[in-house]
Amino acid sequence: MTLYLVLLLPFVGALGAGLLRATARNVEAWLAGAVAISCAAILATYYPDMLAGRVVQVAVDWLPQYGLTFGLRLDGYAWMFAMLVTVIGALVVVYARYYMSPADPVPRFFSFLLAFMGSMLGVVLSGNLIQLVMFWELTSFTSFVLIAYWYHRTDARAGARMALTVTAAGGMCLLAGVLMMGHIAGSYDLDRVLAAADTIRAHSLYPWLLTMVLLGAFTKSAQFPFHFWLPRAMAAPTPVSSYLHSATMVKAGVFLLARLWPVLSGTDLWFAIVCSAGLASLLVGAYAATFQRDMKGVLAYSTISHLGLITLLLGMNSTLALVAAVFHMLNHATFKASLFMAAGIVDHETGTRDLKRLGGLYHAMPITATLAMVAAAAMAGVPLLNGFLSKEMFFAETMFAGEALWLRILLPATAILAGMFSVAYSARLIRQVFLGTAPGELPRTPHEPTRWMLLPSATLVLLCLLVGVLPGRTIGPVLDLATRAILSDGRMPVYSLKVWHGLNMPLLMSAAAFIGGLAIHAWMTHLGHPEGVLKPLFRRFDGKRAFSVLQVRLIRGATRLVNGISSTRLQTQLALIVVAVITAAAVATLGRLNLDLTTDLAQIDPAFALLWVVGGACAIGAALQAKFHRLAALIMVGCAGLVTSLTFAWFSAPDLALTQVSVEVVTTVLLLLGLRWMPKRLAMDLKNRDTARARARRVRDATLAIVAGVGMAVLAYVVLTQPAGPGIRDFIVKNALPGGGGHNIVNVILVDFRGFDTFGEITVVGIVALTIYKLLRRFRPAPEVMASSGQKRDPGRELPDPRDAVPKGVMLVPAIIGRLLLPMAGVVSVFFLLRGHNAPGGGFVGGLVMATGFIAQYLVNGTLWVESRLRIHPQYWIGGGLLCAAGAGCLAWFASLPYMSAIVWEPKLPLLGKLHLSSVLVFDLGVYLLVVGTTTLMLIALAHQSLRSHRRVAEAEELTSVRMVR
Amino acid sequence: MSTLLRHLPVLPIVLPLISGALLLFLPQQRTVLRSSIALLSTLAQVAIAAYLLHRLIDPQPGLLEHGVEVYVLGGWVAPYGIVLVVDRLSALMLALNAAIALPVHVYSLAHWDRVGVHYHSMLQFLLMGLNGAFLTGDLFNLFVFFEILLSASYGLLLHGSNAVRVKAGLHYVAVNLAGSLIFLIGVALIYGVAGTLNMADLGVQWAAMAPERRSLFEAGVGILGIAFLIKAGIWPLNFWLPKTYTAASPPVAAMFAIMTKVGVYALLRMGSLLAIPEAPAPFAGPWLFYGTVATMWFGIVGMLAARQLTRLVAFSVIASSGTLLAVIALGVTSATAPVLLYLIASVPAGTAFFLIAGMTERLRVNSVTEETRAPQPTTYTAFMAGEPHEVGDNELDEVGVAIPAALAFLGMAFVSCTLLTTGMPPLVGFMAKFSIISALLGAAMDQSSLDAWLLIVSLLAAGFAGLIALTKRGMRSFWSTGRTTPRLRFIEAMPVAFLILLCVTMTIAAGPVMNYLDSAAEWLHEPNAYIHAVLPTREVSP
Amino acid sequence: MELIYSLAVGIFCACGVWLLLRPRTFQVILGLALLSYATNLFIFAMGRLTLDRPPLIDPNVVADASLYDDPIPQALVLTAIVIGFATTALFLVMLIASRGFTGTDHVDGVEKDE
Amino acid sequence: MNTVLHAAVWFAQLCFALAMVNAAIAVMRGPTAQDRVLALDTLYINGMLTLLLFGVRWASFVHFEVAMLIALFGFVGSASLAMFLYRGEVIEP
Amino acid sequence: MMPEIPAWIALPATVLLIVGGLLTLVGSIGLLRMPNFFMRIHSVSMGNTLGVGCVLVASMLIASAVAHRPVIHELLITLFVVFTAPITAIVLMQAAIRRTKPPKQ
Amino acid sequence: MKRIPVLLPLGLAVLWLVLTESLSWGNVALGLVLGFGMVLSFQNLRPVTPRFRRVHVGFGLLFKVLVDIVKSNIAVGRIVLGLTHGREVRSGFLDIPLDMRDPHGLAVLAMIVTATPGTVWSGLADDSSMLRLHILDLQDPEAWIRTIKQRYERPLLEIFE
Ligand code: NA
Ligand code: NA
Repeated sequence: MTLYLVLLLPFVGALGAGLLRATARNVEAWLAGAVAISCAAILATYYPDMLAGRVVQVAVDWLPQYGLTFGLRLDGYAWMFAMLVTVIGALVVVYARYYMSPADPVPRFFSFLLAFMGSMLGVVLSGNLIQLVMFWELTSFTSFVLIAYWYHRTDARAGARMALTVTAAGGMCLLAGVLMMGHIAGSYDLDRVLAAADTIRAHSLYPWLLTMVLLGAFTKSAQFPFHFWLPRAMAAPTPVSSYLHSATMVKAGVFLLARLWPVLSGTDLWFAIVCSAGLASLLVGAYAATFQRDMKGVLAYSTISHLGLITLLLGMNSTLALVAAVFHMLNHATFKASLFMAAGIVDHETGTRDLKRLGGLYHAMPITATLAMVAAAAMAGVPLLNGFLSKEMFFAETMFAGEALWLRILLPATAILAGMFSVAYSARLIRQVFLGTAPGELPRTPHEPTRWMLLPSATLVLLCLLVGVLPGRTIGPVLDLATRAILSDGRMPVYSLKVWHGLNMPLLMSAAAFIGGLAIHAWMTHLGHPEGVLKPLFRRFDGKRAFSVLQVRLIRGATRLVNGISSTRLQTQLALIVVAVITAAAVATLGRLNLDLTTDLAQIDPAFALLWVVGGACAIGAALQAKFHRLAALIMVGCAGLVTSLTFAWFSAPDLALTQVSVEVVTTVLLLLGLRWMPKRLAMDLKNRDTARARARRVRDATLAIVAGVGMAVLAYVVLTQPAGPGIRDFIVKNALPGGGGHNIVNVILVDFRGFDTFGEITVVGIVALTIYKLLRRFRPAPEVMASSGQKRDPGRELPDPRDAVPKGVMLVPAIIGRLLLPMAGVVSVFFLLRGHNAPGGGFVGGLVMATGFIAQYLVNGTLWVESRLRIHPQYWIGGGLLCAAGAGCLAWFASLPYMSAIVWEPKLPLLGKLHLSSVLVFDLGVYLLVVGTTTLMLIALAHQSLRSHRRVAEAEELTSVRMVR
Repeated sequence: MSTLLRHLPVLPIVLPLISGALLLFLPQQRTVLRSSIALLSTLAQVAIAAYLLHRLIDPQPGLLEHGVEVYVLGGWVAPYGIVLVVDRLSALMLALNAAIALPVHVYSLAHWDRVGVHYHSMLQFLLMGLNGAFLTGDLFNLFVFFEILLSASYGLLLHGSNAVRVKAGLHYVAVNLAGSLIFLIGVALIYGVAGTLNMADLGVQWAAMAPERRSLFEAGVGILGIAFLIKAGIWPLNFWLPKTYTAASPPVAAMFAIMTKVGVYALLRMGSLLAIPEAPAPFAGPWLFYGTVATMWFGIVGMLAARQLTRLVAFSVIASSGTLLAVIALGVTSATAPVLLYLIASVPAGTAFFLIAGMTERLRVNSVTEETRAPQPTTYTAFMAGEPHEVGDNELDEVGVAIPAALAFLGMAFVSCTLLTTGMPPLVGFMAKFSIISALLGAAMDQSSLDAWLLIVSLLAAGFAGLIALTKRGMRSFWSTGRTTPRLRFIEAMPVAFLILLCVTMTIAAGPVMNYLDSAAEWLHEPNAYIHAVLPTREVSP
Repeated sequence: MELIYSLAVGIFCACGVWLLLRPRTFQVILGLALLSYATNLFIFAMGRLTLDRPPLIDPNVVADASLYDDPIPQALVLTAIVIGFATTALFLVMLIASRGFTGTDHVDGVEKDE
Repeated sequence: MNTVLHAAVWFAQLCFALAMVNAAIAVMRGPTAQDRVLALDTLYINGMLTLLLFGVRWASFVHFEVAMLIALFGFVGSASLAMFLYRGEVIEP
Repeated sequence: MMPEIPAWIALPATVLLIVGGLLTLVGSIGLLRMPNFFMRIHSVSMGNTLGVGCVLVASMLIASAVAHRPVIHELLITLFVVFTAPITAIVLMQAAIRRTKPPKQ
Repeated sequence: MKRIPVLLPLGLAVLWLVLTESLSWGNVALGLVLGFGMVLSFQNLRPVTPRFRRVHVGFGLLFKVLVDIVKSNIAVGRIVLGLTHGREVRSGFLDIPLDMRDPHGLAVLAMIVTATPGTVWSGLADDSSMLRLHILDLQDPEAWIRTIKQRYERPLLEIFE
């Protein structure tokens, strides 16, 4: 279980570091360092297990249904990599403590660094491939925030984003590949996948999954053609570069290739893809590194090149090459991290990393220079340093990689060429920075940094030396256990780690590379370090540029696409909805319905036909007039509503007719109240009416309308001429009186069988009324409408004084009669409310009648007059109605019945006889109250706008003038 | 207490109604009292939903016969009356609703509840509508609850009305009114053919329906499906969605994150009940699948094109709807549980994202344009009880403690939401996406279904595109130079933290969560138990 | 009668759809009104058409479904009418508010060519 | 006797239907807005009469309430239209 | 379905229905035939008054015969029509006057 | 101190009884409660209440109005159908000076005028001293003025003032 600590500590540390104060630089560093060293120490305790070839595994179920466990799996290879991550991590922490400026917010830095360390350890130690992918993506995110640490810099932001985009995309591909692999293997468990290697290679999807996995690995390891993000990531603080972009994160790709080597390698496809990518990266990286001006640029490209070398080795399908690859992973980590640290020191001390501005630093900082020289030598492959050993193994492998002749020539030749460039850029780096003299003033006067800053670099250089001189004693066992862990038993190759193998072909190749490299360097010095001659060619295939162009195009294209496939027009949206509905209905019914029109014609009642001549004419008239003659259209819609309610009455639905009529009246008033605020529209402004587009749109809409109408008519007719099935109506009809206690079945349904619908329906009405009120409170009428209020139309007319008992003149008689109507409406409304259960009526109609009574008062008396004499608090009516209805439902609880069960109470009173009280009546009362409240609220709040305009005429005129000025 | 327990299923509907109605009696000036009542109601809903969910995690045999609890409203058994049905899916949706309602509610207490009147009532009514839509077992009653939640959403959308909100609101209302009419036509046609409205009974009737009536029924179901799809935001019926969500005030938009999922829920429920072997469910079909994949892509492309964080999140809501529907439409049974996980991961993420967007908007220098400025409210003293003036969108009162690490918190929250929305590791969004793809791979590889491959590719691409879009937007919000240090109140930060913690919890407890979802999915694909529980008196065809 | 009734539904629906697709807010609201009439008539039609059989129980006659018009669609229509009324009111207020804010009665809040 | 009565009902119904057609034509034709309002009012009255006829025709008086409601509040629609024409406001301040 | 109505009720009812129908029809014809609004409003009130009255009396007769008791609630309709008709008529007339002759300055 | 109205509540109670068609004690009580309840709750909206003096005059008036309605219906019907024997119909406005000031009396006059086809109420002076009617067949203005004043205004004055 202690193994979990290795993973847990960095994340806990990250959290702790994040919470510390911004000035706590030392505490932060101590914390981070302690975490790294503790992890390394814990790992070290497993060394005996590793030597014995044991695999330490811990796992808990996470999403067992989908084969996801959270587990750690420590074998030799993972151990080696984890040690690399933690040890270099510790060194980087020490280095960073002195590198970071006091102005930098260090908590963020160390927090992210530790989180990255944890993620990287997660990748390395995952025993489940899905879990591995999770940590893989986490390294992308943590590296993203680390690169963008100085986010105020444009290059940092852009570099971070590019890195994230490329590596996260790779991660997606990796996920896809891993999923396929897991599906074939039947598990995502690494051991099971390794065991199913043959099945996977034989599966028809192998090319696909291989491609996906390789995309993941290549993007992470910055392999050609995805290498471009790495140089841009150099905008990160140097400790980050030295840790992530040389030693650890970029290694994740090659780590994975080696990890899955037994599963995926061994095929021609593997050889072709991996070797080409490796070879291309090797050459491109080495060549580009030679012509960089930035120190970190040189290192970045050289990293690409060295990772290419590792990839190439992994692609060779040979176990010996695998050993060389693993060996070079370690070697590259040590010398490259050390070189980055040196670059950081130079930058830190001089204020620049530009090779053209630097020079002669050996005098100012001899220790730094020495360390850098040794590390660079290791990078160039100078004997007695670790780089030499692995490179020699590489040269040896190139000769036996392929059977084909061209391969046996091409590979060694390219290896030598790459080796030459490698020597050249190493030499150039040292020479340009530390030797000679500086061409001009440096931003800062350089001197040796503190010992603590040199210590990490020195440690790494020491390691280079030790390994280079005594490979068998130092790195030998580790390399052995790591490779053994990768390969299954019995495939372990025979190799020897010695400095001197005798005068053989690899040594000659090394020598050739060395001499060639120095020659290139000399030639370049002679030319004054030109830009790469191949640079124009490169620009063509420049991934970096392609990336940014792609990104811009992507956004632009997306915007264009979204605008193209969506619309801001309501009409388009509604037309699409209509089309969708028509299509849905047509798909189901076309050719499957039988229409029989003949039987019906005989029984047509001429009066009904005439009624619908009226209805149809009014509807069509409304459709044609709604634009220019709104009032006429409104009247016609009112007629259509009347015809509808007569139709309901005709076909045995008195309740519907009643409701429709009362709603119709209120709706007419409502729409009229709104009409006042609409702009005047004259038939003359026809400017766009007859353009071709407008005509086409009208044709389209007319077609849609006709198709929809015909469709609906057909559906209605087919249903009408089919006999009704039994359904639930029998039960309802039979139980309405005995069970529901009412003669009016519709009302029994409304308040009892389906009372919950009514309950919801009144809530809707209440909500809408409150919404209308909300909206009207903030109403802003258009200025010109304000100006054209009724008062303006009738100059000289004074508004009636609210204190007058009766209005003068014309409105006298309407007022007198109208006022009498209110108590009458009250009585009629109670009548409807109380009888609803047994005859047409009910709370809704009753409420509407009462509300219409109120509205009639406003109509004949004016707002001010009514409100000076009567306070209606509609929200109390609404609230009361809702509570009443809800409470009626709750009454059933006291009788231990479900909500909304009807409860009847029949007390006997003297004189009056038996009273019939029922929770249903209370419910209907709630409906009544609510309808009164909502209807008055809607209409009166709307009517109040005239009051507002009346009050604010002056304000509006001012506003108009302001608008005109603008 | 035992009485209340027996009536538990109806409480998520009645409770918010009663509290919302009670609030109408309290003057707007009693801010504290009003907020307390509303908050109590929301908390109670959380408790009820949690209890209902808890009961179904491991149902005791006595209490819930088949893991389905039926509440017979008014004592009229189905199919004659309306019943509420608590099964694993509806309990899950209830809990999800409560889980986002609480943080949204708390968030709005900081400022937004005073931007217009009747905010708390509206929110309670919205919750009532949502809860009802998830609970009801009756098709027409579903319509009614849709109307409740829609009308409450109109009110909330127009909360603190200004030109932008009114303009967007007009389209939103128009589209939804059309949608409601379509819903009605569909329900009517279904009733006209089947003679019943209970959803379980419809399943029974559909299974036994005479062939000559099938086409009409299918037409009804198809029309109904369009209504659901409009709500779910399927392309090309969703052009209203981005502008609506962008215009709404942040807590309202946050609440809207679940509204599209109501449409998805309805489709899932109806699809489950109407899926019989004799005839293919009318909801399924290749056109639906391609439409939903198009929706996914529309959402993705929209995310890339969006210039505003809220708009981007709105498109991500579309993408998530598309994802859900696409997986459902593909009809891979084993993917149902994962897609439910995706649902419960994406909704809190969307909610949190809208809340964060509300806070990051403040990072930018406040620019009040004519469009976004609200006119001065009037009071109707003569006719309404007196109400105080509302505060504007941008009038933050400076009372309250600004937390120091505001930017860091917002950044972390943003990253978490990005991970959740895009399905990147390590949060539950990834687990959902991974398990969906894992299930789809089965279909893709074993049945060599091209559609499944298409969906897998779309899912991966969606995550990636979302990442690109969100990184761009996040960098602009957090790493731009022209921003002010935000004032962030604890009461605003807490809800976001709660939502993210919820997702983290789900991530850690993915196994148990998936167990629950697995059983929910199993019940969904085996609707006979549901039908048996709802219709004790009816014979169910085997 | 069924034929006339169906035609009626169709005409209302067609006029409603036509108006719904028009660019002016007032046209749209009238379209919605006509469409809701069409919808209500359509729902009502699902109970089939009967003359002189209002669903009011005569206690002297044994209750039998064939004696009465199907009451369920009637109840549904009632709910639909009420909700339709409320939403029409809301849409009306929305459109005058939109007109107030934008200065135009175009549904998109800006004058576009139609 | 019922036959005669039925014929009368049928005749009256036709008359009212024709009257409604006339009113509808007037609504369409106008020419002025007040003409349309007047026609709407007529239509309402004729509708009310038709409803009363249903009562006679089927000897069932369930439609009486609808007719009564039209009688009581049918005027509100046309009156508010008239107010709108008269003052430009349906409800004055 | 209608039970058998005694002739002494059916006969007057028949006459009233025919007269009422004709009056209303004639009134509505006036709506189309009269040359201006001020004349149309008179013709329409034919249906509003005597037309309604005839049908109401007929309805009362039949209802009373069917229910075997005097049914008088049709009187309420008369009451309401008489009450409310002036409101519309007065306001509409004012509107017409204003809209026909522009008000003098 | 306002006096409690009696007549209107009673009238409303009657309205209730006619509506419900039941004369049980309970219903009568309910009708009375409703009548008084409604009138009292909306009392403020009816600041002017009528004072009835000689109600019985009303019956005579009612009879006269009924006769006039039938007569004028016939007259207007002829005009509509063009059965005027070639006589040209001249319609026009007619101003009638009024003695009645009581608003309720004027309201009843308006009802009568509206109920009889051929006359429409077209205006009232601010001080109610002059009534303007529109008359369909304005042959003899003096006769019209006489009819209105004698047949209708006088009985109304008797009832209301
Ligand atoms: Na029917
Ligand atoms: Na008259």
